[in-house]
Amino acid sequence: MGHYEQNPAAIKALFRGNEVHRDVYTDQELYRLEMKHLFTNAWVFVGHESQTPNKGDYFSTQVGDQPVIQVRHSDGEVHVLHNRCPHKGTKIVIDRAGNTGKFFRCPYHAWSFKTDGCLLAIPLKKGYDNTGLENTDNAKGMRAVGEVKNYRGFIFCRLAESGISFEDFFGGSLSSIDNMVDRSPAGRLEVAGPPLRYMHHCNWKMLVENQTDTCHPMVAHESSAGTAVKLWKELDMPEGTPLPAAMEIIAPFMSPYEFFENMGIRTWPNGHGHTGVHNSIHSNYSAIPGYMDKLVEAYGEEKAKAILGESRHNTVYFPNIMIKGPIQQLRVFIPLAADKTLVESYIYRLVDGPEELTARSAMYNRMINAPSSIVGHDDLEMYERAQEGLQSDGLEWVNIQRLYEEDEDFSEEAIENGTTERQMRNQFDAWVKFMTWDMDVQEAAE
Amino acid sequence: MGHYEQNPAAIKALFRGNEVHRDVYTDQELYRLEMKHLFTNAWVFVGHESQTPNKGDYFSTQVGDQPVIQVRHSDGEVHVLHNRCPHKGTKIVIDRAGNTGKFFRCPYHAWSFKTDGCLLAIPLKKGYDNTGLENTDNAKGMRAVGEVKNYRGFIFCRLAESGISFEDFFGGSLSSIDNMVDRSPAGRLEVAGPPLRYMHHCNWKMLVENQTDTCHPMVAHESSAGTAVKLWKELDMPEGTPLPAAMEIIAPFMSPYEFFENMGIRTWPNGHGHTGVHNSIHSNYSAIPGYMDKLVEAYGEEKAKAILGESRHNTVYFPNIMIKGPIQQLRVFIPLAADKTLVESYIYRLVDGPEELTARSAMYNRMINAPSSIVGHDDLEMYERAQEGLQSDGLEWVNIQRLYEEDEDFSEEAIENGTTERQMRNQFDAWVKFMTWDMDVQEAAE
Amino acid sequence: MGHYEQNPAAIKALFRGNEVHRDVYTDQELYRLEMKHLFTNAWVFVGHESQTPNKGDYFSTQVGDQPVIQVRHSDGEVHVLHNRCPHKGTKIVIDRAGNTGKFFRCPYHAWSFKTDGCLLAIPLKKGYDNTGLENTDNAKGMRAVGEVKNYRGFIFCRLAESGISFEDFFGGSLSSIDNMVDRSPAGRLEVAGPPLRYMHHCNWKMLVENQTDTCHPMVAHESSAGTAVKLWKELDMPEGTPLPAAMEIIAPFMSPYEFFENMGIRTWPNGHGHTGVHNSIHSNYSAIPGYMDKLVEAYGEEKAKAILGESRHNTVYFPNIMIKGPIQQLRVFIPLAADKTLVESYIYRLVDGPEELTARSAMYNRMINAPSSIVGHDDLEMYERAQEGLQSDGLEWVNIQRLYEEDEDFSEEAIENGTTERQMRNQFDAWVKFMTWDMDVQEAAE
Amino acid sequence: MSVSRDQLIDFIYEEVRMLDEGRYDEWLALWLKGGHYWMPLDYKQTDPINVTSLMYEDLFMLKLRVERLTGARTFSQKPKSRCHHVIQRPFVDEMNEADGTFVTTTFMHYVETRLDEQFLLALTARHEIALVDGKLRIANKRVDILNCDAAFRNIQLLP
Amino acid sequence: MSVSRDQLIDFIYEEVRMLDEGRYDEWLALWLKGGHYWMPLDYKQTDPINVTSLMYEDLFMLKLRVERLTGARTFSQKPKSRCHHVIQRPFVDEMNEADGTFVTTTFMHYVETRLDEQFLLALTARHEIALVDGKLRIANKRVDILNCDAAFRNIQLLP
Amino acid sequence: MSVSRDQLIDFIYEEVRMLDEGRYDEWLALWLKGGHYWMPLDYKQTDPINVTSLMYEDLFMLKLRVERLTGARTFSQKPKSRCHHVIQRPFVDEMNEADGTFVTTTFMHYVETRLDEQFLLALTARHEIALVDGKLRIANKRVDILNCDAAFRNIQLLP
Ligand code: FES
Ligand code: FES
Ligand code: FES
Ligand SMILES: [Fe+3]
Ligand SMILES: [Fe+3]
Ligand SMILES: [Fe+3]
Repeated sequence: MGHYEQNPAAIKALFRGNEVHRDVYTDQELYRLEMKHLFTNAWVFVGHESQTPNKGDYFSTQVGDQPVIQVRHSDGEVHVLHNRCPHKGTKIVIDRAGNTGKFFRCPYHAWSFKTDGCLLAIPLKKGYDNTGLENTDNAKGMRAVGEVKNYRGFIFCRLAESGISFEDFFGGSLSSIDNMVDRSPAGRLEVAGPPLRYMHHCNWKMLVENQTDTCHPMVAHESSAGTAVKLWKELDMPEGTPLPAAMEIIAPFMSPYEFFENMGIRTWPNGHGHTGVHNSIHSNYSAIPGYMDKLVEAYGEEKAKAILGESRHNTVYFPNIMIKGPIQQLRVFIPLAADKTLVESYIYRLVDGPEELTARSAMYNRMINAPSSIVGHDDLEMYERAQEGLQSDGLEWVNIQRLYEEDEDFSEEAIENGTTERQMRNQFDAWVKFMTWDMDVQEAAE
Repeated sequence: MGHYEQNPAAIKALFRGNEVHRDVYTDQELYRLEMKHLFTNAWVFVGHESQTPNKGDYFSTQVGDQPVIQVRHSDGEVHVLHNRCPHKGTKIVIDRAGNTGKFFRCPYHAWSFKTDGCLLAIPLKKGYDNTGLENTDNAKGMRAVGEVKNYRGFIFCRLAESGISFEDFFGGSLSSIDNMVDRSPAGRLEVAGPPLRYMHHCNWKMLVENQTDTCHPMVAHESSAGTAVKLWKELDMPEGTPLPAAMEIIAPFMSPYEFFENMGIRTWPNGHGHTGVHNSIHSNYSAIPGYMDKLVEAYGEEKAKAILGESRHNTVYFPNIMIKGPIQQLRVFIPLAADKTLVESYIYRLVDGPEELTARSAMYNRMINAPSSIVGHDDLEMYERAQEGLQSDGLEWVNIQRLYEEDEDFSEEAIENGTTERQMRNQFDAWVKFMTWDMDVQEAAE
Repeated sequence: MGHYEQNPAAIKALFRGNEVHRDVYTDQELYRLEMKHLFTNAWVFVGHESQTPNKGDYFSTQVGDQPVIQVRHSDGEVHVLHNRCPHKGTKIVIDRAGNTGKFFRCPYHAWSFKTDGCLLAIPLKKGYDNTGLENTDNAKGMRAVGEVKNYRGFIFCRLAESGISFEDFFGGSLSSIDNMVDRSPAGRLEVAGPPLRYMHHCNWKMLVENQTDTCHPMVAHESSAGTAVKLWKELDMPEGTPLPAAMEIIAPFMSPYEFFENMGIRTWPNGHGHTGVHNSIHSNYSAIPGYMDKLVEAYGEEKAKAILGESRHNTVYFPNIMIKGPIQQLRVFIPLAADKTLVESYIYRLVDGPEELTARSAMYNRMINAPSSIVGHDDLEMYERAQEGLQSDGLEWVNIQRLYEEDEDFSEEAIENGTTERQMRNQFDAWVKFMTWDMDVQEAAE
Repeated sequence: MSVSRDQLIDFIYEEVRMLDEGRYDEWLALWLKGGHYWMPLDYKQTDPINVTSLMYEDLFMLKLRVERLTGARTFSQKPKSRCHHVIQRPFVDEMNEADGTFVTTTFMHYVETRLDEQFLLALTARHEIALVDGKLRIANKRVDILNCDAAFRNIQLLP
Repeated sequence: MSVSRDQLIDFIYEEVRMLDEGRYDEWLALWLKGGHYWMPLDYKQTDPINVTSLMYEDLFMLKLRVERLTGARTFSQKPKSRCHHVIQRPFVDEMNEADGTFVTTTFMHYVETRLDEQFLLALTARHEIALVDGKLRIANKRVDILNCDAAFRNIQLLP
Repeated sequence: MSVSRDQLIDFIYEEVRMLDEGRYDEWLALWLKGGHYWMPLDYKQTDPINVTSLMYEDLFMLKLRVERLTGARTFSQKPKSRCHHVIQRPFVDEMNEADGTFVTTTFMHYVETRLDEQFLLALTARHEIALVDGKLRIANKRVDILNCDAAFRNIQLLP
């Protein structure tokens, strides 16, 4: 494979429908192009509004490799600003969260900015008289990202000034967020504590693909889930003893292939999709007394039943997050390099919902997604072994062909057997689309 | 921005007079070109002769990214040699300083060299009879740098065989070194102990620019200097209690903008310049009893007064050192990568001067420039935040426009308001000049 | 020096017969090309068959930068497979050694493979019906390397599908392996314990060249060997006291130049060669009672004498191993980067030989080649000083001219004075040959 | 029967040694039913239940964790990890002779290694100890990692 | 009143704990006026005055250092650093019962962390302790960093 | 004359201090003839003779090692390395009053530095100690590095 910059043809050649070239996981130039094109033209998750509930509250994070600040402006709206002082580039804040009051103040020379980024003041301003500062972008203040959308509390942004709209980008996939939020009788979520932060020495896409990889749990997680089932058996509890919460969570990982086949997988255009169309490993969690009543009260019986009727497993929002509606979890796969990915796993509280559900989410999060999780250990092991194995020139193509069909059309929503790798193919279809989104344009321009 | 090798036009385009493109701080290719062109064609500081007082004394350091040895040759002169054995490249010495006696001896195969680099002997020399070794550069010994200048004890060198002369390069800026050395009644300085070694994950130019950045102390250092002033007030000492030395040093950092405006800034051609033309934060240090008398004795009253009349703050010698005459300090900003800079901070003793001044220099050095300094902490914080912030594509230009004027002419010495960023612009004018110094030539040659 | 990819002329220009350009040691692009061309087209050492004695035994290592598995197949033969799952690239095993039973099973989705790499089974195989999986290389299983040769227990492989034959590549140099193995009355060796693993921040070729660098021991190792001799003298033992084993090993490092000149050096085509043609630092080890008798018994007197008559010092098998016949040691110089090399030092037991010889090998290994060895310390010091020194632009060529002659012909075996650097030149002759082996071809193809 | 400060200190030294030497059965036997091994995710975290922790495990989960380490298909433990503690002398913060409960605080370093990788964690462990049938037992154990909110790769054994 | 070896040892353990738990007022209260916290720059440095040190601070400077840590505009401490010591049992090198002065030497590791970065320093601390009004106090403290002449980034808290 | 647990523990603290302070003559004087300093290459290695170790040195080799450090042409020690231990309180595993032999186990961290580089090793040291002429002496010392099978660069002083 040659070099990819300004070479859409070479990028398109990396995905052949049934397989993908290993360079997409190992090539650092492709990583940089992902940041410059894919993460600039797609809608990317920033944070949850409950992380910045009050005016002046900020939360610093990154979109792709771009440092940004999510901040609650004086008008009550959530804004997303580039975390870069227009004077000499100093990051305005680096703590993960805080409250900046009515304005940001750069610590280096005290230029200050309203919480929407507009320049507020420059000390000894007269030093710029007749210098033409007013004609520079620097004088405009902290630049905002291209576009921001607050969808039911979840903040997304598009870095590019113009491009695809939020609605066109996500389309029907928003139903998963809806279901997660609807599980709150108040129709609102609140973040519950800080996220787990789990470092992986592998490419970010391996983690995203794993979210709909239904053929690995019973294999990769046999040592944790399988041993749990065995130990529980050995305890030989009396008939009908209710499973402890931990067992409710971990036991389903050992479900047979048939179970996962029947779960079903749905794909949406632009790389989104989810497992657990019909049921999932989250389907059989014990009910929390009184919760259903609250929902009925809030939504009426039919809708309440419909809400809990859904037990979608993992919904991937392309490019780099996954949510679990039934346990109000969101995981962000932050790309740091071709071979380095930081995973942050958040949980949310159902406003007016039972605290028992928050406790379940917290237990799930630490049991399955912590750096100290006996389940996570084997996932990381697989990713990092693959990152190293892909260095092999013995075979340069990664196979994503399970239940593959000729000329698959990803522009239409589809529901398939729960073990298909179609969603991985769907992601690469979108990957090519947004990687080359403005390349052709730029090419033409030259 | 494209690629810069052999592309003088692209390099010139990085500096627009009032702003500079962030690539100069973040691009690793530009770093390599700085080493190959700027640090090769400019005169760069090596060390002080008192670090190698006796014949055979050596001091190993680097000029740009080139490992060199400063050594006192048998003729009493200080030589600067490439630290590279002509046989197989082994570094001849790697300890920071020592005495090698009459000759260097490579530890690998014992080739030996006079302290001016000339080949002295090769064991079992007959093994090279009729091999043509004598026709190779290797047989010449350890190569010396292009040119060396010992200016009043300070050793500078130009790596390139030919180029601008020492006098043309520094011109009037040498007056700052003169003033620092003249403060010794004997007209000589001696290094006082080893330097502080402070690692910064930022570009070297950020540190150099900071040396004449007079709008940051009262902001960035409020937590140290401001708190010091507050605590001292709280002690509520009787009227006229003399400030302790520590307060004399730190309190002036909180001076108002007017103070820094009135200090004045002077720029010289080729990127040199200094703050504190009329007075500075060093102006009000208490006098040391008997010191003035000694100076008068040595220089006569008029010159003595003139010497102490100067209280220049920071003098930048482009590309990468700064000196403080009034406290005999020199700081080297050693570029290790586009985003990595090692700062070494030396202090000097005034030969025949009062030891109290050495103590003051030592106190200043540890209070302000140590990795454990509460002042240094905030400077490093700014630099490293900027290095990260410049990754932002939201704004690609760094502003250096304070008191900027159209068509500034840096070929003439100038004195301006102490808060101007002209000296930063002066540095980039010189940066372009020496970055492209031999590119055009080479281009032509092709 | 420009860029080297697909540029055989530039690569040939790096070696001038009497000197070599420093880029061969410092340039990361050249490192990658070494992996892609040199280590792909040459025969490279993998391991010893005794590391995988039983069916299903495996040993994971790397050939160049390619992860491979040495495994004993059910047919009793040793196979070498790419350590890469054909599904998604997961490394099949990462522990250094083990037994996999009758088949390998990938831990991610349980694809399984016979121990010769052939695909055995895929869970839920029907998911691939009519997908065309059977037409992909992935469906073939774990790919084997191009060719494997088990020479008297030592496993070598060529990654490339076709190319030079084992016999043509090694030719007469195999006599050194023969002599090492013949020292076992049974004509067999067995690995004795795990290897030393010693990390060097230098280029791998520096270590290979050092193996026949006979002008460095008395210089670089004076502090260890010289001090040992001195301390032993000071003990002032009675006349004729036998040297302790440690002294037998270390004292000869201080032998005079004449000794090494008379040792002699032999070179073979394709970069192989050895020191100690006539005698060596291993010649005067004390005899082990009864050992000679066993050899006579096994081989007859004449051959037995001939076997022990040889005391070859270091035999280099190009590109990256060295063996010492008299003490059954093998060292692999594993290239990890242009400036990073891992050295693994193995020792072997003589089947049916005296355990005293194994003890001697173990003592030699830890005394001379351990990270904690006082001899190794000075070697690593030289390599790493050279890696840094070669950054100097003062002189770009490394000299390998000792006893050089015009128009040397490396296609013929030759024996010369033991201090010649001819073997280093021989290595670079082969380096150019295999670096450009398929470049020209590819070039033509374009 | 009364318990001395030194006995409590020795108890901690012994407990940690069991972990480093992989004597997990002995170690599990030190625990009282109902005890939890808590490793907070947040600095000075107070709630183990309704926000995420790195670990908050009862005896069943601890047994599972230990049992898994020796499994034939425990892929992340092929090859196995090793761990090592260096602990400062424990502080005995509370001694309630009456009800035989005690609290100690121990500053320690934990090193875990696998293949060519090794990492170090700076830990502060708080042990709740109880005297039961004349034996000292672990009622609860809280292990705070100094940089608990930093990003970690796998932490596979017991810090 | 006499002071035992164990009391001196306990004193050091307690002093270090104050630093790790940020109990700076208590810690400052341990110091005698005129005392200096000295962190040499050079290996086996003998002169704290006329050559550079990393730190050589009297009580005023130590107060300033501590006060600054909590300031609203202490940018290098937004977010805050944390530190942690693991110390080997102190050696009591001198016990001058007569004038109530004592010297201890303590080998220790210091870990400081902020955001995702953490570093470790190998330290040897020499305490000059005096018994004043029945209380042990710090007369002087010298902290030698093993690689004191190496290049460091910020060292923000008290090793 | 009998030996107490505390005397054995103090003996180990003192021995390690000698290494860090470079008091090699004193240190060598602690050794009994015939003793070996063994640093295994393999995890739980049992044979020091017929497989490779990192070190297995008698007094002659140890003297050589120490003597070399001060040589004028010891290039890998120009400049010199420095080392530093932080050890956990030793465990006294065996006390054979009768024949005056003792065994201790000590968990420790070893830091070695040179120029701007520094590394840390997690060690477990096993001392065989004998009481000879009323003095405690080292009969044998085994030092296991936690990641003994990892790739190391130079380890130049005595862990
Ligand atoms: S860099 Fe932000 S105000 Fe100057
Ligand atoms: S490398 Fe210096 S003498 Fe050979
Ligand atoms: S990656 Fe190996 S079976 Fe899927
Ligand atoms: Fe998984
Ligand atoms: Fe500053
Ligand atoms: Fe050698």
